[in-house]
Amino acid sequence: MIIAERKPMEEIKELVAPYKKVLVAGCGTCVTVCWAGGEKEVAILASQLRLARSAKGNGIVAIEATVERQCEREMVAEIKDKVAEADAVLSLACGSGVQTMAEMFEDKPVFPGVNTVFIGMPQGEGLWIEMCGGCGDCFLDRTGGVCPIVRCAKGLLNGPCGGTKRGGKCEIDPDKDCGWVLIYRRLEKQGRLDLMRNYYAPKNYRAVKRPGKIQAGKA
Amino acid sequence: MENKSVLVFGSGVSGVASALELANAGISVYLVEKEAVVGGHSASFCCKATDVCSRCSACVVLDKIKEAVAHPRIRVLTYSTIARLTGELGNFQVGIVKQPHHVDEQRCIACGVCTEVCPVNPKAIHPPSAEATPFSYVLDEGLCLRSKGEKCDVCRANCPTQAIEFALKPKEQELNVGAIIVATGFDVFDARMKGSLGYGRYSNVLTGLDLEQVFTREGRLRLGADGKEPRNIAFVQCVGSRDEGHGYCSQVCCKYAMKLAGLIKYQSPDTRVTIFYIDLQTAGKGFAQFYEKYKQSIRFVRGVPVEVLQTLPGELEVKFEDVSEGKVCRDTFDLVVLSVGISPGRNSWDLARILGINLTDEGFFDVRDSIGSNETNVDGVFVAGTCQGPKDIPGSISHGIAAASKAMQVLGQSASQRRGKQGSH
Amino acid sequence: MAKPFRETLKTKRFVVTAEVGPVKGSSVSKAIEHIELLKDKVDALNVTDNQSSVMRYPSLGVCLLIKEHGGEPILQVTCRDRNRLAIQADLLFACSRGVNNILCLTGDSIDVGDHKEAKQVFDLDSVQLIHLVHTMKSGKDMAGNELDGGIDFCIGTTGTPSADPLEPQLIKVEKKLKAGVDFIQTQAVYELDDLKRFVEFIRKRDRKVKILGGIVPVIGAKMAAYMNENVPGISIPQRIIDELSQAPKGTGIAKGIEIAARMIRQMKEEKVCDGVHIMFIGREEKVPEILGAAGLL
Amino acid sequence: MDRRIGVFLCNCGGAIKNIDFDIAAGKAAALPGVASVDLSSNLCLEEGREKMLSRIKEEHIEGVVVAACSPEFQEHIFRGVLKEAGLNEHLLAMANIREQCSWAHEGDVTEKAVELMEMAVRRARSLQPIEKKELPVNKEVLVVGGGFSAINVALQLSRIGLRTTLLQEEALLGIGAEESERFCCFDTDSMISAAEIDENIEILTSAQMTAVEGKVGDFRVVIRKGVEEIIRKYGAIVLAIGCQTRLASDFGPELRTGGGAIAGPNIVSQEQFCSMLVNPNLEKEPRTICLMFDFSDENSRFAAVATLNNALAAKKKWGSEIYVFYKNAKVDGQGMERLYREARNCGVVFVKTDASPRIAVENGRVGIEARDTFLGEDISLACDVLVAEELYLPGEGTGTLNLLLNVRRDSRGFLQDENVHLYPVGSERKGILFVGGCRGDSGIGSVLADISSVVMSVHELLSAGRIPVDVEKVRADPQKCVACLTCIRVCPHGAIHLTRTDNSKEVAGISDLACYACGICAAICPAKAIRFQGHRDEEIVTQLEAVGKALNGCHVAFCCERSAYPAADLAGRLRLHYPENLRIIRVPCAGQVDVFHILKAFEKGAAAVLVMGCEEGACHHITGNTRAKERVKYCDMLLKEIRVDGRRVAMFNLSPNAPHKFVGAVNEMIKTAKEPGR
Repeated sequence: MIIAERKPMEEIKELVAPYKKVLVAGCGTCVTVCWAGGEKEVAILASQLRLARSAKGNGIVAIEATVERQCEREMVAEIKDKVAEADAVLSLACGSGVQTMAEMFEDKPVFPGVNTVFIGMPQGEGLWIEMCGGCGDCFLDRTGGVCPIVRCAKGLLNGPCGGTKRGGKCEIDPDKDCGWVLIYRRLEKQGRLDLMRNYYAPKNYRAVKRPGKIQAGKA
Repeated sequence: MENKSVLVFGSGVSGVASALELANAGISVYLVEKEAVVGGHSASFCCKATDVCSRCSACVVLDKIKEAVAHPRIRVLTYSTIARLTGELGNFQVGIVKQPHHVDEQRCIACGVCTEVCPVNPKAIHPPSAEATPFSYVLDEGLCLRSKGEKCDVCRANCPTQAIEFALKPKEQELNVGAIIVATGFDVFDARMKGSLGYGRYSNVLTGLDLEQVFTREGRLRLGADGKEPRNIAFVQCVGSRDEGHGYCSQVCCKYAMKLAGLIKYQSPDTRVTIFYIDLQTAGKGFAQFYEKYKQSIRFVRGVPVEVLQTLPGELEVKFEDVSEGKVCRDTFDLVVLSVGISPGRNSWDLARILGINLTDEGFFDVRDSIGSNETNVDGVFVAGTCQGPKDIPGSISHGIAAASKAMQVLGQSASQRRGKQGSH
Repeated sequence: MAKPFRETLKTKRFVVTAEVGPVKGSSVSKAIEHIELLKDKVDALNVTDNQSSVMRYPSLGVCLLIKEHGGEPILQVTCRDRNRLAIQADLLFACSRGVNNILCLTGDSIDVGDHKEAKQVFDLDSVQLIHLVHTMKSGKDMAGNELDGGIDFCIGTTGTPSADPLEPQLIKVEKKLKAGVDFIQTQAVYELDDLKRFVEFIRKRDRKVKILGGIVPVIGAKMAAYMNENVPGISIPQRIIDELSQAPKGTGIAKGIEIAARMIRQMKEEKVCDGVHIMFIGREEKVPEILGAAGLL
Repeated sequence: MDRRIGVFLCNCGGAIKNIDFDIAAGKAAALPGVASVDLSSNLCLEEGREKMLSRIKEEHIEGVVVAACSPEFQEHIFRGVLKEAGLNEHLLAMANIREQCSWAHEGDVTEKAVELMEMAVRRARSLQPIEKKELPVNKEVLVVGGGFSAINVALQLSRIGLRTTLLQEEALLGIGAEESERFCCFDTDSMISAAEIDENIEILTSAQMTAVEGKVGDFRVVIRKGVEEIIRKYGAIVLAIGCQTRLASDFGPELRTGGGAIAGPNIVSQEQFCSMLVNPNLEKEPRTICLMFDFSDENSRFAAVATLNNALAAKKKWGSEIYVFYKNAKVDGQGMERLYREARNCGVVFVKTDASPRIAVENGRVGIEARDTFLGEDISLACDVLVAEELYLPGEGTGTLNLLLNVRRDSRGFLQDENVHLYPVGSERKGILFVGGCRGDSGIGSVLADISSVVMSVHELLSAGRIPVDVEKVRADPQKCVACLTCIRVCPHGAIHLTRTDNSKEVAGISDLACYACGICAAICPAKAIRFQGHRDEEIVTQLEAVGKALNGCHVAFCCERSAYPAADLAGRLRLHYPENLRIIRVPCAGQVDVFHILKAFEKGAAAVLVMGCEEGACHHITGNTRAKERVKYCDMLLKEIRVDGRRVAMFNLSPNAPHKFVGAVNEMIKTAKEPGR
């Protein structure tokens, strides 16, 4: 799932500063699940904008709408009337949602209200961790299903750096697990530590040629 | 028709707990209370939370009372006592005497008109305490002009709901019930009996219960007309517990004293608090953390004071033997709180006679089988709460529920047995 | 001229290297001062590569200065700032200018440095880097193209005896050994037992590789606590922090030096390892004091 | 929808003098949707209610507003009137114009009363009916444990006709029962055999629970017995796994051999001492015995009970010289002081000492040194047997069980959170109950009461075979639910599970049986998919629309109905005054207050918003108040980042009997908050 987090308020305020009517557009899929851009966040942000602007004597009409998937043209089309009403759109969807919106309403300024941060998994209530970097060359078969590319702070392929501390925490953040310790423990549990002893040659970092594009095989 | 209703005598927290459980289980309950209000002692206890709940359970009592009085299967009879008992398990006839009182709690809407129009001062008719349930006005006969032979009728005439009545006699009624739960609670030990501790002589010697009420009334430890806050306080444990006349620990005093002390320290951290004790009772769920938190900021002295004397106005000298130091010491305080214990109810003896149940040497109701059970020597008569022995609020609630459980079980059995008997005839 | 480090490693002597941290700026006089001070007192000077992810004068630049002043440089190469193209190019250059020793490192994370928003590269990791050096030695680049003139380095790498947990770290060290290294210098060691365990592990797998114990003197209890929190790969035991905090005010440096010297002496006397590597960045001028106290002058 | 609203105003016998009821009635009549306004002076009395009933019928009223005293007291009565009139009882909104208006302020408060009525009218217009229904429940009970409390619960449940399964990990029933036998004179053997022949009791030994799904009335339990896996269904689960004892850590390793056993015959555990006491073939009776308690754990009653009983028994049996070392005599249990006195009278010597005694084994005897607090002297003696201090700890399986069942433990690791509202035997999940030593060592008297409490609770839940519920009072709209699992993770009562809709989409399913209607889930749902009838966004926002219209600036307090709301009522009764421009919105739990509701209040002109819930650690929904606190903190951050200076949001914790705290909090907030521009 795609994880995002709301942009700093200062930035958002500046983005919409010139506009009187702004559509705050949420997305009902990934960003709802990660508490960044679902209907609740739309309501909160819209409310905040109204409060901020009325305090400045520069009222704003914040229209609220949430579509099921903002990266689908057909679904975005459902709110086209609300878009038409607005001077600008503040999208709380991931980057692809924002771009879908922008592409469909070319004459409207569409701004991102969130930063799309990673592909991740919930680790508890309100807590998500990065799981996948979309590198196009999956390595998980060799690491017991723990991705060293994103779960190691340095993306190392041949084992941990020297910074592992406090029973397996990363050198950059005592709250984060060292990815390679996770890999070690998983492989140890499975009796497959040999995989970790193998040498892995430098990775193909160009497995996805930017801009990425794939065509599914015809059914 | 089987008689499935149960009479619960005493509406303190254990009685209320019994009544609620029975009612929730589909059994009709008469909740009989000799006083004007439901709830007993614990209904007037203050909240002792500091930055966190100190688990005194005072709020639980209010919850239960609220639920009970609103329960469709519970009939509350205030000002009432048991006068007679005949019959047997499954079919008791209980004679209830309702003492005359002048404000009908069913009709009083607490509008306050009566107090407004009452010509005497202080007013002879006044609101009950704020947390009272039912919230019905109270006429103080001693102050009322009618007690002086005058024919005042102002409040009755002005009452918008005709709730006031003067010419009242005790009313007697007979209730037919299947079982009886006695939950008459305790009396607070009368601290005047320990004359040397100065209670009743000095205005700044209070009991723990007095202190509870100060907090309930004021929200803070404010004393006297000027609302002064004491700065140096002593708590004296085991007043009316674990002594010659009381061969038991009251179980609640160490905890309420420490919790009140904690509350005082929380509200005014500079106030000094000393607790004089014999043995600290710190066992019990949820208390360990509290004790850990306050054991540094409260001064604990092993040894119970023998004498409290006023040296200067407002200043009390406490003479005690500090056991750990092995010497007699004196210290001065501006407030001494006596942690009075739980004594058997004054009326227990009479009630025991009426119901035919036994008392222990200490004067609590005796039970069969084992420590802490509910069954008395009379089938179908159960005891709940502190009338059986000292208990804290959760303990009283649990004991009350247990009594309900036992009553329900025997009612079910006696009904099926009777059915069985009828079948064999 | 200094003895080539590779030759030094072949002797049975207790090897001593010291770290030289490049300056922030283009003025190299201070670096030259340090080089002059140390070049004859130690077997090689080890030059950090944007150490702690703080941008500085390049490692390669200082290595050339060392060469110019008659010292023996060890070029540190991290994987953090350069992709495989840049690293290969640098190696060619270093080799052509007579820098013959290389220390292959992963590199600290960007997050600990002074350019926290920079893109960190890590196109290669340290094991791959060692393999790369061997590949280029054979006359080919990574893509398999022929080189007009290959490279030859005495190769070193690092290991962390105090990593917690240690096992994954040891697996990595094993991979480095397999890739082929001439020496291993450890991260700062404060517990001799940690080092012994580490050396024993290596010796079981490689009898020839030289092991240099890492020495980072700590000069105060506060600094120790700070390092424990913030410096990757370092964990200073409470025992040493206590010792430091008991030192009278103003004697912190002396105490730190004393502790470091004691450690070195122990390593040497108990033959725990083949030498030491002293990292006293920012206080390079104090290194001779340590050497003196440790009896290495 | 235009619902005909009937407004019933009551002047409480004419005693509410600071409201002009004619003006109030007139303004109420002009409110949209209001079909009739009636003024009464005794609405809560029978005659008042009868009049209300006939007016509802006459005027074809579809929603009712009562503006009178606090809903805390009379709401259920008025709901009854609606029911009698054939209306859904939930279509009632109350305006508390007595306790929280007339009595709380001085001077004329007509304007405020009108505003409170408008809030209520708006709410009444948007309320939706809630149906009642009875849901069937499984009547069988699973009792986990095979000791004294477990067997007793099973026997008592059998007596009221409920079938139980006794599930025990040990191979034999009654292990752990000796524990109680040791302190009291229960006949455990007959108890066990009674259980064995009871046809309502199924006994599964050497078995353990490995998975639990479902909710009260319908738990699905996976039991493993050997290699066999049994799947069973139960209506309720009772945990009675007891506690375990360990020697205090003071008994250092030099005195212990492997596995915690004691070196030599000199130092024994209470259990070993017990078997010495009952051993008819004991080689040599110990002449001097020392026992100790209350050093390593000062929170244990069981330790005191065991020590005193055993000391007394040994004195009586062998006449030995007996010394008991202790810090504080834990006598706050039934019969404990008597036991303590009896032991003393029999000649057991009690040595009170503040520090743990020093112990050394020499020449086959145990030496003990301690400072006697009373004598002020160091004493030193040697004994034949030392009974080591024991600690009472959570039973072995506690950690697994609490995870398996999704219930909390207390700060010492025993089952059951320390929240007083769960006492005596409840958990935060309906249908899961705790009894006996697994709750903590409370003493045998209370264990007995707790056993009966459990039986009563189970009876109330299951005996009827069905439980009345409010149908879908809280419901996740399957169309809007994105199955993010947030609600499932936050529900303090374990009432929400993933379920499949008819078209097989996975969504959150809220069990009407297990739900306590606290609203914590509704407040956090990122998709706004959870609708909590009576507290939906619409119902709250519409009330906020009316706030502060008549007055110059206002403040909103979201008050938990379990604490702050009754505290506000009490403040009214005590005539403790606070500013008139406070508007109270009654919520079921502080955890129901949504960030969005708070922001909305500010949008509608509030300068201060107070969220008021129970004291920390005393939330009826366990985490509601701490969540509220977090949310308020978040909200404060949201306000700060848009720099609307002066407006303030804060969380307050108080109990229902803390009116002074309520007034203090309100005054403090209102003093410091100001709306910009006013």
